[in-house]
Amino acid sequence: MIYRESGQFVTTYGADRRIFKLWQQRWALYTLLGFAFAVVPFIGNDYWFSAILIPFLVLSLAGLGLNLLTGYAGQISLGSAAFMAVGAFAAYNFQLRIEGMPLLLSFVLGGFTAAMVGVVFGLPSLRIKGFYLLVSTLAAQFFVTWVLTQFGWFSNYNSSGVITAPPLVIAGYDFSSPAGRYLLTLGVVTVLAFLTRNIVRSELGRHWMAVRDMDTAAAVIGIPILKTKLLAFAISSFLLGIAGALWAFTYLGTVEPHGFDLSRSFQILFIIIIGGMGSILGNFLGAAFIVLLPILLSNLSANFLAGVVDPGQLENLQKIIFGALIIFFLIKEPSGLARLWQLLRERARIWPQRF
Amino acid sequence: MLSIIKKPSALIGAIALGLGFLGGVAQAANEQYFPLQSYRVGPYAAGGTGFFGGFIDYLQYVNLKEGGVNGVKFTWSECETEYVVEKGVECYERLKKGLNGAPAAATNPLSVGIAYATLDRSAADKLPLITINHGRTDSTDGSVFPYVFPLQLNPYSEVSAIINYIGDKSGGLDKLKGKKIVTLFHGSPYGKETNPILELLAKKYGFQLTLIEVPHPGNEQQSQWLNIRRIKPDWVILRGWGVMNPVALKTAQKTGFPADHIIGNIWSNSEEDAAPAGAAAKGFISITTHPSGTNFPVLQDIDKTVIKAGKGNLQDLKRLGTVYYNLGVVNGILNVEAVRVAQARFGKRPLTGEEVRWGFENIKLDDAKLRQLGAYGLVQPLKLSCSDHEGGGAVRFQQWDGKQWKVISDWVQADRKLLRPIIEESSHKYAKEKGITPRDCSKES
Amino acid sequence: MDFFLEVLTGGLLAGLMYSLVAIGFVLIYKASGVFNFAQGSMVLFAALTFVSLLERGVPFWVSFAITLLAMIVLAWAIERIVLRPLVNRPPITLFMATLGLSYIIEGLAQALWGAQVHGLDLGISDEPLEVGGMLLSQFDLFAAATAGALVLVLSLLFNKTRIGISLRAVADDQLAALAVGIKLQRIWMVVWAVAGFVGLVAGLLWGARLGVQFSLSLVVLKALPVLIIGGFTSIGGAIAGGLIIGASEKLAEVYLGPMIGGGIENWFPYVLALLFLLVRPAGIFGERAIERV
Amino acid sequence: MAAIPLLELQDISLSFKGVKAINDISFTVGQGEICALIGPNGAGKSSLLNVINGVYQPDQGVIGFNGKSYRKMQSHQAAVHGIARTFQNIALFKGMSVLDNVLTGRNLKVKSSWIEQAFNIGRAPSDESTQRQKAEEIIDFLRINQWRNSIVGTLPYGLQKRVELARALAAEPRLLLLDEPMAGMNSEEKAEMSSFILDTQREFGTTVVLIEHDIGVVMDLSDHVVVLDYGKKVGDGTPDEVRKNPDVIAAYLGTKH
Repeated sequence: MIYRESGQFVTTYGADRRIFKLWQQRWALYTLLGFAFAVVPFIGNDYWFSAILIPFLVLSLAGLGLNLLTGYAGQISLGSAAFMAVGAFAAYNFQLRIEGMPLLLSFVLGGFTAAMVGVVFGLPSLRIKGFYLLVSTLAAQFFVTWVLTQFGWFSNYNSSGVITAPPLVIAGYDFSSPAGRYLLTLGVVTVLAFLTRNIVRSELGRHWMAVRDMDTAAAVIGIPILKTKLLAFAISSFLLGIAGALWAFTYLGTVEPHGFDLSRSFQILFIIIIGGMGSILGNFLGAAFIVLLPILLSNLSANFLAGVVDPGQLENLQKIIFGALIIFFLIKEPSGLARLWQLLRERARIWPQRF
Repeated sequence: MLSIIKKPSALIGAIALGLGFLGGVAQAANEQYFPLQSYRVGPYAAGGTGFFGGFIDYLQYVNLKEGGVNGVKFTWSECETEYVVEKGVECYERLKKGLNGAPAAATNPLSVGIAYATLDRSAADKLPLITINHGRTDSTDGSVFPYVFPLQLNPYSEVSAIINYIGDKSGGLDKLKGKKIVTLFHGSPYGKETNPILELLAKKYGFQLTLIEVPHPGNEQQSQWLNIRRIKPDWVILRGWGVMNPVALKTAQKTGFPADHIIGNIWSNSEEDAAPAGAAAKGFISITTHPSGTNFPVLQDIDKTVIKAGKGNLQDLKRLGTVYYNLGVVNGILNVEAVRVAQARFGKRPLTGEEVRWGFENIKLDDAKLRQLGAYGLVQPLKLSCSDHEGGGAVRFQQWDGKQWKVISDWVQADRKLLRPIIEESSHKYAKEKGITPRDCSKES
Repeated sequence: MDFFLEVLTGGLLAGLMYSLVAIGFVLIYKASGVFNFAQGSMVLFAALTFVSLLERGVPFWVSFAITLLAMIVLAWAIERIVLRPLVNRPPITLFMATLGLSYIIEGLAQALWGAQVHGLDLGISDEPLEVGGMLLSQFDLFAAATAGALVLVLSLLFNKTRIGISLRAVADDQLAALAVGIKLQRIWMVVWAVAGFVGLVAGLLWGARLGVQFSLSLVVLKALPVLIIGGFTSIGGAIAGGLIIGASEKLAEVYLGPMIGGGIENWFPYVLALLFLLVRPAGIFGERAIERV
Repeated sequence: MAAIPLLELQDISLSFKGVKAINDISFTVGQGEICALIGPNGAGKSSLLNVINGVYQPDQGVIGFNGKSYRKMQSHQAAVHGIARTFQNIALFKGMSVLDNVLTGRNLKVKSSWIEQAFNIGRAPSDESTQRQKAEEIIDFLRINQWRNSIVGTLPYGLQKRVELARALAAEPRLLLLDEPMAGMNSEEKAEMSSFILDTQREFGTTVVLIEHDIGVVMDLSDHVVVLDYGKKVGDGTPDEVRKNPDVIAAYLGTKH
């Protein structure tokens, strides 16, 4: 038995609400976090920070944002990238136009701006439902990129229409090295993930799920539908906005509005489908999957299949694999990797017995 | 459903194998390495296969013909980006360290998005970023962007040269007064980039300019061309991208606008832009920094030493001499010359990125040198410096005869003096945002 | 005024091109309740297969037949592998499955035929016609006629044939249709195959307009607002929606564009569709279901 | 029969696309009584419940509740006034656990804001414990403890009906509307459900309006019966009165259900 549960009883409702009721699980989480904060910065190299860990963290956060809206509140959206763009461009402008604006505050303000835009495009959700709502989010997707390209003010009249990360300095510490950018991203994502976890397990989270599962019944028991939906849009867009700012500032450094196009929205949707809708952990698993699979395939081919398989065909293959996996998960395990992980853990609890 | 995780050890093994090859073993190889962020699939695959095919063939050619530069052979490896920014970044980070001890010379992504995303990294890693014929206009100012090289032609020079050509056709720049010119541009930062310059030129020469946007991807242009028909312009400048180009030509035909009064820019000038429009493309004019075809000694030599020997990179040999292939060859020539120049100063050995950067800044290709390279007429005379990372700023004009491009002009020079202050204004703004102190170019040797 | 009419006609004709893609959607939605995002990829797949065969020297009609066969095989595979295991799942799941499907089809198309850009000449000249001072495109007129013929054929298929009648029964009430012994799976396969055929026709016409290349699959984005305005379940609605979207987006681009900065064709149809929805939440031709609790 | 009316319907009419579903119905329900709505299928019983708690808005008529009159009721407003209900086809939140479903029933009693909950500060921790305690009481009351953490969608039908009742009770309603709470149950389960309803009325003083087809159960359970047929009221009174009403016999009982 890997887990020993005997002797651990919950005695208060507060303790019963914990995500990890066993001390082993809590301990594992703290160890993981400690490792990520204190050890990884010293053992990682540029490649790991810049090409794997930072995009993984940022995409996890974006997945988290969309998951609130789609996985918890049941409102499907194809406009995630637009809200990321709003966050990125807003954070850039706050940083640029207000002298001495602290970096973290500009992230938060970027998030708030995205939240406001999210609420505007969420307003139609009261009257229209399901696929029809796609129209609203797609309108957001196309309209936001159009505005950001059309009006030079947003990119400070840059001739190439791009925005560039400001110096990443917080309280005198420079975070612009790869390890620094990683730590900054990790810190922001960790804090937001904890807050989000609190929200989904609180009253608001229950409202979202109620609206998702049956909105008529939710209205009947007194849940204010519009407020609940709009809060879902707002908080989801807030997280996406911060993810966008991180994407621009800590990951790429320079971005154009085109970097937040429809295919990015799809990518984020795939993260939550593969990772697991209505799960916090799922976003991290899904993002890891979507970041690692292409790298894995391309490395394997570069090292073993070089000259055997045309690299172009390999990319086609990868596309097919992605599509097939999405369908596979939808058919076999709609709750995604998060559910598989849970099953694995339950096996570990009773191991070596089978049941 | 648990079956996919039944063998966790196998999965972990696969991951370790997949990710394990990141470091690379250091050996003292006498080779210079080019990391290639190529793209051979996806929407822009046609451009990628041509460009990287030409680039690789030229490197191979130098290896076979001369045994590399001063005995230092070239080596390269490809990493597929699919024109996707994150993949480009991942490839950059994976390949920047060099290969088996051979240091990386420069990166050549041929993608605006990837170039932007690796711009900061290039400076931090001291690895030149070559954005031939494209990229940030203000990176022309090498004092602010020491590691970025928009070689030959930046976007501003493009339009300036086109206007000069139109002036030429009209019998002098003073004859431009009162002419009507429409610019049809792709609805993206790239498409909009040159609008202020066009406006400036319109004011200067007194022609009537109308800017019309085509939203991405541009597969529907009915309203734009009806508008053009109403304006009845003398010339249409097409600043297109991808599918927008053939659709523009087809719609022009549909609305009765003659193709030989449409001038395509640098991303509207390939076979892939004209051919899908079929007969509608006949007569279409575009700029190019290099003629297509194989009528140059260097290309014939590549055909002989590399391709005929079965060592070519192209799968489809028909693409030899196409616009993208030749661009790849030109790009190869410029990269190799930079290495050659740098070796002359730093020694006949594999060079670091920083040393190659110096080489780029000191490239000087005059007619004699170009003849020696077998590239006279293919590459324009080019002289780079610390403050000028573009160098040339000239284009030739070509016309589509229904099957291929025919060059119809000599080199037409952009008005670079006019553009320089605007470029500097932009680069200084960037320097201020980023807290960069520009280099003092008078002190560079 | 002439100019206005010209833009209007151009828009209406372009709108019919959107309708062509939208009709494929409607068929599938009607029969299986699936919002098929992969319709665009099917258009790409069909056009790419057709043009690649043509370039290898296969005669026009033979290529057409082979491509149609390929679309039928594709439909069969989709029904077997994707739809059948997902019976009775929420519509949103099915929608996401079609997203995955679109990836598979795009990857497959390019793996089979490569990523080159192909020109496609259907032999229809596109010299403009002057009619009363107005410019008309021969090609667009041909495309409009094709769309009309297609609608005619489809309505004959649905109203006169056995399979059509069972299809309407399925669209009306799946359970009742099952109860009277209609084989749901067969109906689905037929419908996806017919949608594949519509995709092929749309692919040829769009391919001739744009060249056959990857961005063909993006026409799906033009078809979405058409569907929203027309309603998901009505072929007539798809035509009307196409006309409305085509005309209004062209007029907006020409008359509204210069005021706010041009290039608005990407989002304008969506905003228009959104406004429509706020007034009529189920589209013009769709009927709003009464929620029973 | 209790004297003070809690619910008073006056001349309610409702139509769908021109078809009258409810035609000019009026009746009152007294404080603390159990009132049964009966009538054949399509008589308009569910529609009437939907009007009372604002799922449908009537074309005409006035709803009086707790001494106040409303021309139209919104469902949220109805919940705020203390009207809770269950549904004919079970409208639980299928993806959530039993406990979470019951907790949603208490949503109007939650005092802390979502920001407090996100940071787990201010009123949030004590609030959550209070709600949890109340929810547990209801869970005990309806004896569904052992399924507390099960996902509702996985439970059998009969249990789901009970969970739905629990969710409605968690709101501490003044008026409880039950739409066929015993549909599809065997006699043992029906007896159990009946006793829950009676206990609810006795213990919490809740007024109940329910729809039920099993006449035996109705007669045993209710203080007051209203009979509908084709959208019209055909009978109104105590079970005994209704049983003897010739119109009712003709319209409903006469068909020997």
